[in-house]
Amino acid sequence: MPDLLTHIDAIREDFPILSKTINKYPLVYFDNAASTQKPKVVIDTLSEYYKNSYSNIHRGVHHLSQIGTDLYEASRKKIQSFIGAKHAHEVVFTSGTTEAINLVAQSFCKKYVQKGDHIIITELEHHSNIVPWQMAAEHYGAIIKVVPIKPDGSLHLDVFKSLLTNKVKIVALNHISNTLGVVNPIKEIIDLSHQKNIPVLIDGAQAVAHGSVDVQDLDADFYCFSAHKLFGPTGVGVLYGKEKYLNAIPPYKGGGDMIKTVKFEQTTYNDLPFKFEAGTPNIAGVIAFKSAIEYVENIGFAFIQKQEDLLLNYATTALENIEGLTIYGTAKQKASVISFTVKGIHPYDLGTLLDQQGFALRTGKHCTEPLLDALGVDSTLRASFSFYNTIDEIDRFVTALNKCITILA
Amino acid sequence: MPDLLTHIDAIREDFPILSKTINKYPLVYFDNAASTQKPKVVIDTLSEYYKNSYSNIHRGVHHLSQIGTDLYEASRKKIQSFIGAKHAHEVVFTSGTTEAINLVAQSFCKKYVQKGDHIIITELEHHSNIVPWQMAAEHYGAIIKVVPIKPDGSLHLDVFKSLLTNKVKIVALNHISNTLGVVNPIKEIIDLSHQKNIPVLIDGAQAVAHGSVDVQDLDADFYCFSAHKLFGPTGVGVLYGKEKYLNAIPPYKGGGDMIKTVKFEQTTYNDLPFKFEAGTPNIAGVIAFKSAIEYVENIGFAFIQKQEDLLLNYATTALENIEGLTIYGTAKQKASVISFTVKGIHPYDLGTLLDQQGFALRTGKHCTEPLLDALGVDSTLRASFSFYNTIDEIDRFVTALNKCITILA
Amino acid sequence: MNFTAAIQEEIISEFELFDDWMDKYSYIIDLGKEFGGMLDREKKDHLLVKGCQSKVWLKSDFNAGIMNFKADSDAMITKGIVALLLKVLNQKAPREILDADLFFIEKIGLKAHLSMNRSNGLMAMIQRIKSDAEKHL
Amino acid sequence: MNFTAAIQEEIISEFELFDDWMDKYSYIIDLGKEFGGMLDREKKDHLLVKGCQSKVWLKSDFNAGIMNFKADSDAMITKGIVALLLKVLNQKAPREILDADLFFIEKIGLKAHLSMNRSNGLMAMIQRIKSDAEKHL
Ligand SMILES: Cc1ncc(COP(=O)(O)O)c(C=O)c1O
Ligand SMILES: Cc1ncc(COP(=O)(O)O)c(C=O)c1O
Repeated sequence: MPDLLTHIDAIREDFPILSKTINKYPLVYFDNAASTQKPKVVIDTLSEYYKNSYSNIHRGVHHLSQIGTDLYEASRKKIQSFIGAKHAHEVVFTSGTTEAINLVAQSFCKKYVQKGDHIIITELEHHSNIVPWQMAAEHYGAIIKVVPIKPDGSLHLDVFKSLLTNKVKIVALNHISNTLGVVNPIKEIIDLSHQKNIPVLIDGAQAVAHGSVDVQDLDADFYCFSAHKLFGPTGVGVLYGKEKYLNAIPPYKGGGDMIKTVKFEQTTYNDLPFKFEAGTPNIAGVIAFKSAIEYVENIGFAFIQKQEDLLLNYATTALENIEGLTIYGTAKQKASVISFTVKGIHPYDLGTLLDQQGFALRTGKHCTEPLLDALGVDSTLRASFSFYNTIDEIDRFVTALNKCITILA
Repeated sequence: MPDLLTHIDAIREDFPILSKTINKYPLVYFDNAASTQKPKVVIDTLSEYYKNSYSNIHRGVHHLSQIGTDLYEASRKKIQSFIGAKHAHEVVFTSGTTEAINLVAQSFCKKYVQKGDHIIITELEHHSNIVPWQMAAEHYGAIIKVVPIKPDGSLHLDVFKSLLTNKVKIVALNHISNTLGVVNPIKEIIDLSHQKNIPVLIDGAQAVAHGSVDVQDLDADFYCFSAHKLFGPTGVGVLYGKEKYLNAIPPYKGGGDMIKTVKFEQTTYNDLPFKFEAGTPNIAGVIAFKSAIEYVENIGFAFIQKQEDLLLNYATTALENIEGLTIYGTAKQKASVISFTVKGIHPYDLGTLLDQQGFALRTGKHCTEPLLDALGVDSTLRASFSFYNTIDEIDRFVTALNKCITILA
Repeated sequence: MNFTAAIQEEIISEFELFDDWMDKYSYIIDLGKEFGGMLDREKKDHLLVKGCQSKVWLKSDFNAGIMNFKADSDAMITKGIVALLLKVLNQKAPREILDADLFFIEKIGLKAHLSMNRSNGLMAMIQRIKSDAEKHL
Repeated sequence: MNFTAAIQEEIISEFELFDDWMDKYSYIIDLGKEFGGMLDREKKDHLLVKGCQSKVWLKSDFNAGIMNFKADSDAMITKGIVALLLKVLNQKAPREILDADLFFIEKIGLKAHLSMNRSNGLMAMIQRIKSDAEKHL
């Protein structure tokens, strides 16, 4: 596949960090599920904006403020088209997926959830899609119901169906599991929920970098993701919400920009999306996020998926050949994430030694403690690939891993 | 003052944007109260971090993650020393002042405020220090009491004292008014409140760029500010809180990093400061904020205050000479902010024409609608200076303003 | 060329006389000063156009197939812009208003200087004029 | 030179034999493998040291003026590091433990490679050893 490889070399040059060395070894960055690296164009957009056009936005008549507002709103429009939202004002900027989910957990529950109501989540969830619901459930007296997984990491849809009673007020689950890479049948889950008029929040943190998402086609009621996992800057996230829900639920934070008029007696809130964007937003971050999405669009999801599938399959086969190695999450639909352990060796030891040789991967619970409890494992190693990773990196990884196992065994 | 002037020229070179032109006129940036410009060192820190060392932090064993964590935590320590906090873990990173105030309004009220309790704010507050309290008051059934201002923009301390009953659970006010520049006697207000064991939140958004703040000396219970008003990046803010209060109040957002263990039955929260930092933070922004503070420390508040006082006094005298011009906020203690109107002319018209000549200043209500109502004015122009502004800019501004008045009269 | 297009061409050629933006603004301000506006008691809150930093009141009425607009603003530049807009769109049939392509905004440079963001409300005024017209199709 | 300093110098000279980090780690791993550790039933939850990614149990006891530590970890590298720390700090008087300046950490390069952040818990272990000692001053 010389074509693909040449292309990858060119792509890797767009990411300055990929040519760095760690402990004298070339960096092999396999921690993409935690956060992705940034192409030069994103970094440059940030710098250029601060150098040439920075100011606060929205409220200023002056030139810089208007440029900034236009750029900021252009980012919103870009995201609208990226996820196929009907309206730009259904795109709310937050500081990340975590804040987006907290916003919905607090505001939706305040409006719709009463004592004894149910909230459905799954065993696969990231802490950011568990704890906000626990906090809201505690406050409003709701009960959290959990959809368990099968041994291969896929969801027990039968149990889901049986949990879907008319006590349920909202269903919240991830699109792709950050720990196992398993892709959930969210369209089916949304359909089933909508048959009972129950809205669904999708935690798309892991999904948006791997394939195109169409929130209207999915008919998702809320869809959340973070810029930093999509080649964009830190401190930016998106809450997509259907207009009818965003209009219905109360604001989450109060402050500048989210109001129409403020009186001590009575304050009226602003229209969407501003109602949910209190205070000075992460202006530069939001503006640079647009460059990240444009970069991804240029690469194209067709290429991205082909490359990631290649890496996933190649790595899976190679790792399965290692004695004592267990891969967690073997469902058919998988993104390029591999969680594994090696018998008798603590993942922390492997991670530490691999780090010495330049391999950045994650060890631990990956913010999914209940999932690891369900799998009956204390901690795993997780290698997660992006389109800029290569077969050669995987080869070197497998060699290094074997060496570490020998040292530790 | 040739010395001071040479120094300013050198300083201005640190800020790339200050040499830009707007509509063929040199940019004169007088919108520093809305947001400050960024020195090159801050922009470079951002780029360099993304280019050389980026990854997610806190949970990784790998090298990049450890570097990032160290840099992130070094920022926290820098802020600790910058504001004189006793412990680094009393410094919580947020997305801005607005989020910091919302955090306290929600979490403090959840713990301490009951139906019929009072919350004291002032007529001088920014919407970000009004609306969060209104939202929390509504939720918990509390009553908001407002300290009025005198005609010069200073607070009616007698009224404050009379409002300070034992129904009051918290006092929240700004250190410096963003609209008038008036410096509030916060030390006295904190003392009076503490005599009745009432904690005080200070909205320091406007204060931190103008002079050194020592939260222990002030004995503030909470102190909030934003990086973007202190020459740092957007999307970063700080909540300082006394350990005892931060330990006592519940977390605001749930998610990754803010927990110790997550079980579906029972989740235990992490220690300070992580308990309040759910999800991936604005890693690059926080790291670059340290560069901003170091830059300010190098310039030194002695110089900054001297320069800003010079600009404020010079501009005040020059503007007072313009017929029909009224300055709002004439209290003795003032930061370098001037709000004014010109008789018979709408501020929007003046702002628009001034913008045509390269002057960036703000018109409108400055997110302080109740204050403008109290002053009996619909909107003002606001010029706000930073240490990089010059006497020459003010001269040109006054000339341009006179020209605009002639056109509009 | 239809009627609204003709008026727009006229406006464009008037603006071509100015090479300096201050002159264009002086001209807009003069238009504002000359524009009739509304009586104070006519300036009802429900007539306010949202999204403008200055106050803009816009009142419409429909008579004999024709839309009739009255407007005012507390800011002179805004008032001048309203005057320009109404030069083109006042006293027209609803269909004509809805179909009008307001190319003069770009041509005279208003678009670059008064971008679509919330502070000036140019877009909001146009939308209000068009949505008022739509009710009488 | 006091006693803890002498042990540290010894450790430093052992590490000087290795020029490659993998060798240093192999050595630490060997230390871990050789280290006695604790019986499973001794590994009580309340003995866990917070802030380590791997589990570390640390039990102390005070007898005849001397602190006695037992420790274990489920990760071998962590166990090796605990072994190193206890080489220096075990069987000492509380005062000596509290006063110990652990310069070997920097010298053998552990500090750069095991920085003070939450993932490895080196700091947490030291703090726990010192705070246990402090109780018996
Ligand atoms: C006094 C005051 N408080 C709060 C804020 C809100 O700060 P931010 O928008 O950065 O959250 C500002 C700035 O707009 C301010 O000037
Ligand atoms: C599935 C999933 N949900 C939520 C999150 C939280 O995202 P963030 O930390 O950017 O708020 C993550 C990433 O850590 C994730 O992988």
